[in-house]
Amino acid sequence: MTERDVKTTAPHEAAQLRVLLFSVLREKVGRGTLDLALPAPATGAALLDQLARDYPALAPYRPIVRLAVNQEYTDESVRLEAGDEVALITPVSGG
Amino acid sequence: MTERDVKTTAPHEAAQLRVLLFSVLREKVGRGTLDLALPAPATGAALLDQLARDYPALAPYRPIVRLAVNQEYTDESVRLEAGDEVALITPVSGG
Amino acid sequence: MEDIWIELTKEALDVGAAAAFLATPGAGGLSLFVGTTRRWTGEQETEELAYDAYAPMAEQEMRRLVAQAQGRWPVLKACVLHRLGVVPVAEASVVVGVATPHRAEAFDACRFLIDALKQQVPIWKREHYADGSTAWVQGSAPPALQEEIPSPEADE
Amino acid sequence: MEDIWIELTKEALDVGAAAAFLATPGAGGLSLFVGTTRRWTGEQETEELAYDAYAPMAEQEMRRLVAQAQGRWPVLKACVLHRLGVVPVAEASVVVGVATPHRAEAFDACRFLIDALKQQVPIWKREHYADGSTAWVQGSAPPALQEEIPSPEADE
Repeated sequence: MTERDVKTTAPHEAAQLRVLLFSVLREKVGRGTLDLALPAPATGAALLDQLARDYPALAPYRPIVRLAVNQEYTDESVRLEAGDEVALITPVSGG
Repeated sequence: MTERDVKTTAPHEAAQLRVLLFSVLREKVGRGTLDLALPAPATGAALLDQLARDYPALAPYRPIVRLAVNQEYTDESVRLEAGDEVALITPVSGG
Repeated sequence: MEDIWIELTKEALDVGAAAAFLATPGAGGLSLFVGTTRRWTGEQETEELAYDAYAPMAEQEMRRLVAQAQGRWPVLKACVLHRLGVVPVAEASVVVGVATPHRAEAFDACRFLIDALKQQVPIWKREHYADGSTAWVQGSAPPALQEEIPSPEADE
Repeated sequence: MEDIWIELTKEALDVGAAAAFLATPGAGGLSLFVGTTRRWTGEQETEELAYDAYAPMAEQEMRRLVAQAQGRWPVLKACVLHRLGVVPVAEASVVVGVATPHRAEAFDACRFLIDALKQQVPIWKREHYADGSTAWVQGSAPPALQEEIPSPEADE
């Protein structure tokens, strides 16, 4: 948390983010990685909204997607920083 | 059961029995097999009483011994027949 | 019958072989329990265990317990393997395993089998302590008469 | 750390190696769960499964779940092995195992780990059916936020 607090993006700067997709989402979009710039304030919810607009195939999954930021599950209210590794996690089915 | 009904010992005949001992009982008695003739009526309880008299080392275990007759656990009221394989089973500790 | 593997042996037990035996297309999960010789029990240090058995009856009881498990859960395959003679610390004395379509029933059936084995199957262990002494371990209660064991029906 | 074995691999899983890893002088019992590919789910026939993972996070979540189990039970050793890529029918996709001093806690900790893995670890399976069709399997609910998982303290 300390590190994130330090490198907070300036208010009107766009955050450059890499978003990882897996399983059904990767198949629907046809790619495993999306790079996008998110205008401030860059939150998880804003990211999901923008992805649903840019990639209509993702829209139906928005209600069941859990965000992982830097490999940790997080609430959509999370503030995203430039360089964060964001992943969209649909309900898992390992085991 | 049918077989047992057929070969019932005559009322005053002694039943010739082989008794198997394991673990602590075998150690206490110094033998794994005892052959004994039990006067009629030859029941499990009578067998345990006689063994406790003949082998004092067995007496302390009488309250916790389970009888197995022909490899099946049985109540002490069981009627024993000549040729039955009787085993004295102290509380087991496998696993 | 080829779906049940019961064995008493003086050889080391092979957990991989047990898992390979249990694998079957109908199974979604295998639950295995491996009992191993623990070095410490309170203050006492164990060097090895030695197991004695009423072998033919032990195998028969194991089969009966597997049949009971099959009456209660959809057990597709099961194994109950017990080592006899000396078992050094950290080695396996018993391997119990079941294969079922789903995992909850695999855990339940496996747990039932090892609990029932420890109560019912005529096998006894002797502790060989580090100080040179030995002691037969006695279970907490005599085995139950067959009628006393909760039947599959009574459980449903 | 040498007491925990976490692995994602495209190779066949070795249950015997898992049991050998778990064996330790402090353990009285090992509980292992092996998830295998089931041929039939209702009317549908599965030929094989294929697993996809967010690998670095999956390994991290597995470690976190083992740490949770260690907080709740006296887990001496634990392994969580998951196969990725294609897993044919009857082969193992996951092996979860724990060693504890006594058997009840081994079953409980192993059961916790496989249940939590199926809810939390970012791995997904795709069914390849005998009729040629395929389908990603979706779990019943999104993974829980870390704060939502019952903590060891809350349980005592």
